[in-house]
Amino acid sequence: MSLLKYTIRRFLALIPILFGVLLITFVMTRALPGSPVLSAAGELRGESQAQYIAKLEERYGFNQPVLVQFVKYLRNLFSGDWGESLSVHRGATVAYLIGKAFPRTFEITILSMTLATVVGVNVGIISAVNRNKLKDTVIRFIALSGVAIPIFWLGLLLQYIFAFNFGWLPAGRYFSASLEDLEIITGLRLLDSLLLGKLDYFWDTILHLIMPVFCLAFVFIAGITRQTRSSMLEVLELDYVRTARAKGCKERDVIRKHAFRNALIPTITVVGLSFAGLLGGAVLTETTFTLHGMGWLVVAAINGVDYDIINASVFIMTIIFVTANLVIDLMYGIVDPRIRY
Amino acid sequence: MSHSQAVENGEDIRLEEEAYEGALLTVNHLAVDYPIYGGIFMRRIATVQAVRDISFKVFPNETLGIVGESGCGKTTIAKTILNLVESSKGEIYYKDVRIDNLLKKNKYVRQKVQMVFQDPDASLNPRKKIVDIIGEPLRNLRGMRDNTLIRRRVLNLMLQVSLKAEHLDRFPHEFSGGQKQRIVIARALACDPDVICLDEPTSALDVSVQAQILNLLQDLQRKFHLAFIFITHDLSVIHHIGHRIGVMYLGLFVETGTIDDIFYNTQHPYTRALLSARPAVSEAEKQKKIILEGEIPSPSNPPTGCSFHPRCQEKMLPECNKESPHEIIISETHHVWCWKYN
Amino acid sequence: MSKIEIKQKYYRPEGFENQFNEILTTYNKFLVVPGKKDEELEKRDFLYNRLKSKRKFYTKLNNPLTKVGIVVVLLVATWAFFAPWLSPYAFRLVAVKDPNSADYLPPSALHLFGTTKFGRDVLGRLVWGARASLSIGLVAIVISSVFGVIVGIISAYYGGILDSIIMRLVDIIMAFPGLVMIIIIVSIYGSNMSYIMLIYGILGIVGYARLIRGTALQEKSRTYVEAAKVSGSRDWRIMFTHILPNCITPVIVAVTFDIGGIILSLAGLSFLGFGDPRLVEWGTDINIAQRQIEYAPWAAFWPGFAILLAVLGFMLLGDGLRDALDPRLQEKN
Amino acid sequence: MKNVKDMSKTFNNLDISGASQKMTKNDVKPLLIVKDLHTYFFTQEGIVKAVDGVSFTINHDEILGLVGETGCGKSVTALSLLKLIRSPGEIVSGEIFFDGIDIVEKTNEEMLKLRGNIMTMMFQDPMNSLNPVLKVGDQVSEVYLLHQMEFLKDELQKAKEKNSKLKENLKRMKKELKTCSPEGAETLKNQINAIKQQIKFRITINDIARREAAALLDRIGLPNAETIVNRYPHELSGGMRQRIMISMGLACNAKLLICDEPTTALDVTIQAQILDMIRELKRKLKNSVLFITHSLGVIYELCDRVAVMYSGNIVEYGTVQNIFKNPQHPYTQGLMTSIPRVTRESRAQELTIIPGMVPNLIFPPSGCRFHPRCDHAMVICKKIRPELHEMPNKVQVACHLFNKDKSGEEYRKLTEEEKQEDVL
Repeated sequence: MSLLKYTIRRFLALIPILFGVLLITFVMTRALPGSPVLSAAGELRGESQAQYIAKLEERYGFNQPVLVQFVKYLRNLFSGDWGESLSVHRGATVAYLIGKAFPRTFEITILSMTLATVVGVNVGIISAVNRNKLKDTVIRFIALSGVAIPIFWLGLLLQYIFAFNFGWLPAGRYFSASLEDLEIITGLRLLDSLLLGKLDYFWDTILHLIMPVFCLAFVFIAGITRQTRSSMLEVLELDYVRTARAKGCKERDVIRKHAFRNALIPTITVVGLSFAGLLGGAVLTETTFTLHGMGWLVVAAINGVDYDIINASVFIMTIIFVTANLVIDLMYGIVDPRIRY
Repeated sequence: MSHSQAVENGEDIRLEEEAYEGALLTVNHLAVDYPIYGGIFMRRIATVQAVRDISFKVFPNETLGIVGESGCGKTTIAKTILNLVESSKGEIYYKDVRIDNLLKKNKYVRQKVQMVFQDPDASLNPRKKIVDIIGEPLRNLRGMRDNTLIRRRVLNLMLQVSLKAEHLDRFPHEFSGGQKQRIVIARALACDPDVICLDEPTSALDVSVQAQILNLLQDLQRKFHLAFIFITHDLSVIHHIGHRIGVMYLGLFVETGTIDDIFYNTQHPYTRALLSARPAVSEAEKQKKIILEGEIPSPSNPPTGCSFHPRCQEKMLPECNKESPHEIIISETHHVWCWKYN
Repeated sequence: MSKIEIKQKYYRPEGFENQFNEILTTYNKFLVVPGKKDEELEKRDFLYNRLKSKRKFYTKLNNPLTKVGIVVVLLVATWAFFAPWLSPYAFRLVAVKDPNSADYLPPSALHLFGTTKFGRDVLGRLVWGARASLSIGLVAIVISSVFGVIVGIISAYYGGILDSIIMRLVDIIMAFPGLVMIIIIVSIYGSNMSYIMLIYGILGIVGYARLIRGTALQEKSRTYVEAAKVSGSRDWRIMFTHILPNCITPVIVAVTFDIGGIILSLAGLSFLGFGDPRLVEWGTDINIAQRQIEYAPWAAFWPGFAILLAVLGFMLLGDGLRDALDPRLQEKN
Repeated sequence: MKNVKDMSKTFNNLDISGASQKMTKNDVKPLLIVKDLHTYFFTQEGIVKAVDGVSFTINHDEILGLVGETGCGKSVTALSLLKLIRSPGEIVSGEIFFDGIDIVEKTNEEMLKLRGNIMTMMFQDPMNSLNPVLKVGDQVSEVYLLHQMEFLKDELQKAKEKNSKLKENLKRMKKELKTCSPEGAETLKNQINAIKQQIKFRITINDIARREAAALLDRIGLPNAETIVNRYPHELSGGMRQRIMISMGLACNAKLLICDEPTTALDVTIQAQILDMIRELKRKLKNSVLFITHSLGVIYELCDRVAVMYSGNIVEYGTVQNIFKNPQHPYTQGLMTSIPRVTRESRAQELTIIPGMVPNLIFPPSGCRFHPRCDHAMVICKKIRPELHEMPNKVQVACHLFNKDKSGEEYRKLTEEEKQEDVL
């Protein structure tokens, strides 16, 4: 089957998944205790509050059956209207809020995943080649600690050491309060500041990003290292590696040319899924460093029972996840010619 | 030894049955297709015709050899007889009972038709003890529940295939290839079968072990009047153990006959090539090599006409690549499918 | 050949009867009775075992990292089990409010690791906290592995429409962002300990179902399954006595890893403030102490360290188990 | 045949011509001498004595067969020759001289230059032995890149010169085009287009290597070699893959080709093709082959001499004709009689078998390793390991049966119980 047909088939298979996710999220949000309009009622008390709430519920259609609301929501969703925030940032549209939060998440994700992939793959290979030696044991131990460490705790430790104790780095947020007024071009602060040529903004953002990026990268380096190591070990035992040695290949070439590409396949999965997971928002890291990205947004929305934000962001996270899966499968085909669609 | 005593010792309990003279197993025009799925909606886009049209009979005390190269459908025949694969056409009879879609339900037929698989390593569950492996058919098909009785019967079977008593409680990985194959044979014998399909039982074994197994099989056949369907690609083995042979190519017989017919009165060009390609071990057996060009075509897209014609070195007739050849009867036992003899 | 001749040959193969009786009268009478053993046989077995080295599995586990893992897991389990004896303060004092002490005291002889909010002893909470983490982790893992294995094997064995439906459901649940989903559910049902156990357990089923389905599909195509069919085994028997034991190894490894994973995820949940507030739990401690990190770092440091230790223990153990159980690595050497 | 000519031509510049071959012919020294090789594997269960005192030689222009059952140490012997034994395995003692080079003393760096160049090895399973993610052409050309760099550089230089000449031509023609008449312009344009197609934008050494690889595959008789170099291994059939493995061995025209069961995974007809090909190539190239197999038939058809291995030792060693006509060692005799023969007379006879099974290599039987399965086992067999003795028909046999003086308690026949004493 051709690549195109395969992709189409996979996209068709996505429809029921996305629909299912939307439906489940929608029903679950409606089951959340409390009402988004409660906070909107603000200072009002007693009779007037009840009246006001009823009025709002009437306006947003919350008094209708869930399924009717769902159909209405679906219609709006596909016509581009993602709804508006009721409690997190009252009055703002969901599209605006996500448009503001997503680039931030994206920026951190790109930085930390690049770092994690480069370091993880290389360290994994080193570990596999020196199997069961001291180097390998140390790497394995560090990698396992990376998987086992609570990321928020690591963040707090770093904050305590570098921000409070030494005062070298800012403790949280994206930028210093004085440098907030950056024009938005792409939404990625690092890129924007470079495009505008404002190096002080650029440097400021970098300082703010060092700790969260390191935190995330540390955790993902661990995963990638472990996967690379184990698949590399497996590949190094295979017959064609022996053939390569019999040909007279140097050990370095055996690893780089013959073993590495074959060992890459399981690593792609780990990298891809971590990437997708991060794009959906690193809830814990963003909370620790008070970075207002996707993860922070969705938690705030759940706390504030903000229906539309929850729905939209879960929907986006799901789309990212399934697309990443699809891309991973397509990547397999590029790396491994045996896979044909 | 009385009946009850026999049962106690876990001996064969089939005392009152008559010896059967007719064909134990009859296969008529068997065809097996494997579907290939594809396209956007994963619909059936093609079929692999593993077996296209095969008919044969097996009698007691007899070994029928099915010979062919990999991918010609020989294993599929055995699996279809055992109902591990569904047939798309044709009938299979055990004695006069039609069994091609019955086997799953009928315990009796399962007892009577058994199978030995190619790779003894893979056909033993690595997590089970030998006593449980050989006792499995006894539990399932004979309904035996008493552990002591089962162990006794299993011990009996193991002695039949020259395994020792202390092997009862060991796991398969503790045995050598030959011993594993003996275990598999003992399992097949557990319920006194009439017919055993042997799917390349010796191809995974060394020469000296192969000889042990072949002798064992011959002994067992003599002892229990078994009928064997012996599937192999090794002509010397089938020459030694077989009585009748069918040579297969791409899901069809190209030549059937007795050992004498096939080996010393070869008719079909493919059989001739197969015979000559077999490496000889003495001057007496050495033949002029016929080196066939190319490889076996894919069974999902067999050549038109005689499926052997693209590699045939004797093709002479225009029909060869147009129509598949008819069955030509050379003698009562010797049949060949080739346009040369039309 | 007359029928009588055939019968004679058939039922009394030459030499066999004698051979059989002889063996029966010597030591084999013990063999046919399950569980009994003969002295001479045992001698032979001993010689035999000298060859195959039964200790293989244990020697595989004999790796420094794995040993550390085992020790840590035992340590945490001891804390959890003997918490009332090991904790310097009673549950009431560390769970609610210690009237004799002040908030955020630095480490001292009285409070080895200092105190946290409401004057509660950090060390005491550390010891008691192991209970919550371990019990939630264990219960959840039992739920998810048992049901996951059943669902996965059925799905793999029967295939077809049933498999498609199950796998689509799995896809949907897998596609959800995990932590967000748990937070939403916790918000709906309230953060009760038993609910949290159930949520983790049920969501985990999906992963195990997929894991075991993968290996079961491979095992299903192995010859011994066909051999079992030929031996007349029914479907359920093939699934649970033939296929299951052969694909349980990755589940054992995954269980070890996942206990660690659940403890970690639970800590994250409590850190975000969605944990059970009545529970003494490490994540909650960090949540409480994070605002005081600048002034009382010990209050956040120790619970985090405990999480790291417990999770790392399970991960090290899982890693060691995987090396020891992985057949691909085992066949080499 | 055109192919033959081509081959000898190209191999001339690879320094293996008929002339140099003749010179070595006069030299009676064998190509490979293996003396008392011991290769052990130090595993957790114990020391696996996979190869325990193996000696043999391979002459120039000869095929030596190494035959034995599974686990008798054939493959380990072959891997030892290339020093490809990996941890926990180790060559414990012994000497390997290849063309005067002491292999055992060589460091790994030095071995890199020998492997794939003057001695090469092909493995049993061609599916797993070829890298699935690299194109066939890349895998074959890698051998050139590793060992024939000088040759490739020369070729590259030539190709570049040709390219620049073509470019000059093109420039000249373009100039002419401006001045010439309309009729002539038409033909000139065609010529220019033709040249344009020949000019390569950039020629790298990889291109040259790939071109050589395609040429090699073509010589070996693979149809459509040009397209096959751009295929992946999984797209080829088993026979083709095995041919590609052979071609990798021939790329540098190695003096010694070690074939580790190359036909075991193949069908009989394909096996016949491959054997035919090895025979042909050997005839043309006059290199030596160490052919490892468990099939006596293949040995008989292909080899000049044969060494029969049993449990890490060579038990019989001599020319194929002599050994197959008159096997001396009880094990070889047993092997010979356990093969079913295809003759009318042999059908009626039952196969004589070797009882028992191959011993465990961690605790091998004392003395002669075959004694527990041997019909002629004597007391001495249990105590002393027999050395290879030259027999009257030039066959070397390791067996106490052929000792001159066979009197005394030492030569009493063993009973069954005594034989099985230390066997588990």
